[in-house]
Amino acid sequence: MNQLTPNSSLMPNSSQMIVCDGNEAAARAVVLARPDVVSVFPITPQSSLVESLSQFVADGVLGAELINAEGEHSVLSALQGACLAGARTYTATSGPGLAFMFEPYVRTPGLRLPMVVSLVTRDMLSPQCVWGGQQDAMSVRECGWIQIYCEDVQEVLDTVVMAFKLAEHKDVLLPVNVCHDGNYLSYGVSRVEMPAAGLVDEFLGEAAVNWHIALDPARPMAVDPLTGGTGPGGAASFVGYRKSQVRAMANALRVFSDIHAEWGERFGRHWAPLVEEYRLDDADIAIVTIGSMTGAGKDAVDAARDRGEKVGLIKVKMYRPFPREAMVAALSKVKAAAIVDRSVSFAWECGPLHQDVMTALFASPARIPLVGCIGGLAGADITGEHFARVIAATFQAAGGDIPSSPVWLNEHD
Amino acid sequence: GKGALEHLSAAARLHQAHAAREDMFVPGLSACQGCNSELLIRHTMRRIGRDSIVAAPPGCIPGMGTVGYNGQTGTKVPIFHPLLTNTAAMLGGIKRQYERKGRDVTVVALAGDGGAVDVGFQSLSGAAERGERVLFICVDNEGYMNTGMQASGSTTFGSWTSTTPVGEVGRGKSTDGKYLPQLMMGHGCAYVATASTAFLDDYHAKLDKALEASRAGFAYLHVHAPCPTGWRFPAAMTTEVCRRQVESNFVTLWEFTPAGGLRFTRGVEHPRPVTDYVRMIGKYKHLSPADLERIQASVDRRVETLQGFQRRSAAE
Amino acid sequence: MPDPSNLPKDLAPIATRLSTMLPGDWRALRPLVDRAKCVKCAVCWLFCPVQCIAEKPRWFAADMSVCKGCGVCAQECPQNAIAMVEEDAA
Amino acid sequence: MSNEIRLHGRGGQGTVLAAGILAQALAEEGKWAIAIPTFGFERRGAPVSAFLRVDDRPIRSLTNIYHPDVIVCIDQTLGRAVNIFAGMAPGATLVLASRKSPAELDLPPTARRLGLVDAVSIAMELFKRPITNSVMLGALARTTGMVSLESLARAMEGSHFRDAGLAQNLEAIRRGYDETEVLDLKESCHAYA
Repeated sequence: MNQLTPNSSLMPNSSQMIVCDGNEAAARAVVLARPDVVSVFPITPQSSLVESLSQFVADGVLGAELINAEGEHSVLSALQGACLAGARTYTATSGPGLAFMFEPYVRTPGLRLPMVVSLVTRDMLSPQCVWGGQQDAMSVRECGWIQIYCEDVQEVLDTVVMAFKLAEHKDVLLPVNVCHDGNYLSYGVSRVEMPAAGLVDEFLGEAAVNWHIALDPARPMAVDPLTGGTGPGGAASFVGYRKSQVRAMANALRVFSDIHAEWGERFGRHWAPLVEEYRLDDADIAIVTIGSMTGAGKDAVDAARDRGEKVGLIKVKMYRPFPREAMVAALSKVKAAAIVDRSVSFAWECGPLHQDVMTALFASPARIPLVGCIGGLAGADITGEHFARVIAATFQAAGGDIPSSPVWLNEHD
Repeated sequence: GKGALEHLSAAARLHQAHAAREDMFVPGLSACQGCNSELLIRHTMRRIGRDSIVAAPPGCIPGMGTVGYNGQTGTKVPIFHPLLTNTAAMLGGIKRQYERKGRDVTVVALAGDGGAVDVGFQSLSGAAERGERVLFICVDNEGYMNTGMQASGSTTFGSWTSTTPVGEVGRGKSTDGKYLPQLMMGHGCAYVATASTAFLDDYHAKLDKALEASRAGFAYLHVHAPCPTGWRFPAAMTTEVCRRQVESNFVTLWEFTPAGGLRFTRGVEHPRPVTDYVRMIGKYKHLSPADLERIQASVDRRVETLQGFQRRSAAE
Repeated sequence: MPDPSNLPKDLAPIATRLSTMLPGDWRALRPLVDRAKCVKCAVCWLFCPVQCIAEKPRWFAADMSVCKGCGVCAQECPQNAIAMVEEDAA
Repeated sequence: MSNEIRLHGRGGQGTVLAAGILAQALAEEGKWAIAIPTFGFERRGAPVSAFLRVDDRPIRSLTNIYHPDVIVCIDQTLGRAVNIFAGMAPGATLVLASRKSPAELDLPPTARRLGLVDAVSIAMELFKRPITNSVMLGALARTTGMVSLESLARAMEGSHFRDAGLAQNLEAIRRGYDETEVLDLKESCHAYA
């Protein structure tokens, strides 16, 4: 969109209204977070994000070391090195770029490196495709990264800043993916409020280094020596590190909630950290959404309410770790729910979010019927009309007519 | 061996200069008997010293216990396992952050040929292009010797390896190895040089230059490292094999800077026949006279190519 | 300088203890230096892969707790002052 | 008030940029707007479109627009390549770049208002190239009254235009505004279309 010329007004003393797309919002959040090292490689639909970052560096607005790497694999590798030397780091990627990044990607959580990486979500090849969809991010949902999904441009901006605080918290110390949907959020332009730089500085504080594991001649150590095997203590040692990682993931639920509460106090915007409940308290059924489809879903809920139908919505913000208690609490208020996925789980003939909700529901006393819906693949639109069909199918499910396979929302579009 | 006679004074001089320096590795590394890589890294890190960070991608160098396991390490300076694929990029990230903090730290890769020539090449190429201020040392033993002697992109024509075996049909590797030092010269690195552990005075001089060059840009050292275990020759012969590689022009010693171009640091004019070298090595024992002619021809061709670079450099 | 003491120790694997393993027991053959022939040229020190050769007042000798018995020193010695002898021999 | 606008043009003419500047200008006036480009490869010369939704309160739906109230076409030849009127809401407003008279245009019968401007001639005079996006923002302001020239100018100043480029584009907006002919379309108007 209109690339607002970066200038000193980027770092104001008070908050400021600007108009930009989600990619630029993420880049401006990065400016506010003052990372030490940023490494970039462009890929659709992320490119304008790293173009903005590069321009901010060129203009002196972002005082980070910029590494224009020759591919995503090196992007993440350079950031691993920088992290181990004590840097606050950031990058962004998408789809095939994420796939190419996979080897260092799976290693990052085990090294407990607190980096923030935006995923501008895109459907995975093949069919060959350059459009939005969450298949890329969902494909790495079991790698040990924290995953957060945003609803709109403002939430992208606020969440990228908050993600640094989450990643660096001593009870977490894990890498964080902030996901925003390719196309609808990457290029979608809207009005957002930029928090004051000084207030963000107070909020984030000094970059917290994982100084337990570091490469510094002042404190020589071997980083990530071979661990495990069947030698004496090997198994116990490996299990200890894995348990610590799993515990840190669980801690992220609490820590992210605290961070959101603080954000709300300081900046006046109160986002739901784990799941958001919308018009749910007296609802008969709910639709569960994730990402940029949520706004249209809320409008569809309002339209249903206008028709006299008691519909609510549950938006998933934190997806990894999965907020199962919050999800069960929300689902316990309704008689049936639809889960709208923007990707598929090949193993379970449903969406991955659907699979997670099913698993969470196992712990719930009320096993309500679930309707699986899959829409928005490869940039397809999920409109009010689509949500009206979702709602109708969910009322039918509440009445006992539960579809055994997914409802493909864009099947005839 | 009489071959060492010409280096008598060099040995004494290097001993005087380096023996009192601290060995940055523990005495007990589990490299094979006669391991050339162990020799090379001990000399290297003695020279570089404590203010350094070492990356050892998967291969013999971490395999001998430098990085360590289950809480114990073999190295006195910070050391880590990068991936086989990302050593140069990761070192670049480390260096950038130290430069940002205003600290002078030498970051050095002790990589095998796999981490440089094969899957590590993209990362190496990108870091060289960006001029990351790191020292990348490739210890080239022409294959994956740590994991059972599989072939790499650096494995030379005719070599027996466990993935280019000799049988009724197969006659070892059917293509030439990739000559990485020439490719690195094409990147315009601040410094590129080849080296051999039989010529350690030459190596130490190049290491000094590479360290200096790495303050301004990417420095690359390619050390030819015959492997007694994987190549099938007696451990005691390691240094003699290295020497014979150079004396036959199978390995040439040269250095490159963008300003000075390519310069041989040891003459290539009167080589021994390449068979003098090849006959020492078990991995070549199946080769036919025609195979040996092909090896001699490709050795001659490479020398001519490098001489061409040198002539152009001298003319400029 | 950041302080790791407030961080848990189980964050990620690190190694700070130096390995005490010594490979002297790998040897089948050991270098025997003929002190009369040694001229202290340092060639053995230069090429010893484990760098276990130490300078004595009149000669160079290997540290037997470290020497793996590869025989490079004997092969390279310009004076032929080093012989590889069986480890079990007297 | 809610308006759904669709902009049409060709790659290289600044259609998506125009939607962004319009969103910025509307925000300057305290409104809420979202602009979403259609998702394709914006090759120079290929048809491009963008959606803009504007409201007095925050907008939640991040979706495409299928039944626009306002259609803006910044390229006078595009009608040959795509149906720029597809899905048009009844009673819609059209803002078109054209040298033709209203009678020569094949307009949908349910359109109720037309802004017409010879944008290419203005652009050629100002830029020596047929870059019509700024002219058409002026034409949109004149035809619909939904945004002021001052807000458009402020939005333009905040965009990536600088110095001479900025002055030219501000002039383009002003001339687009001044030189747009606005007509209320009656049924009879279409009889001879």
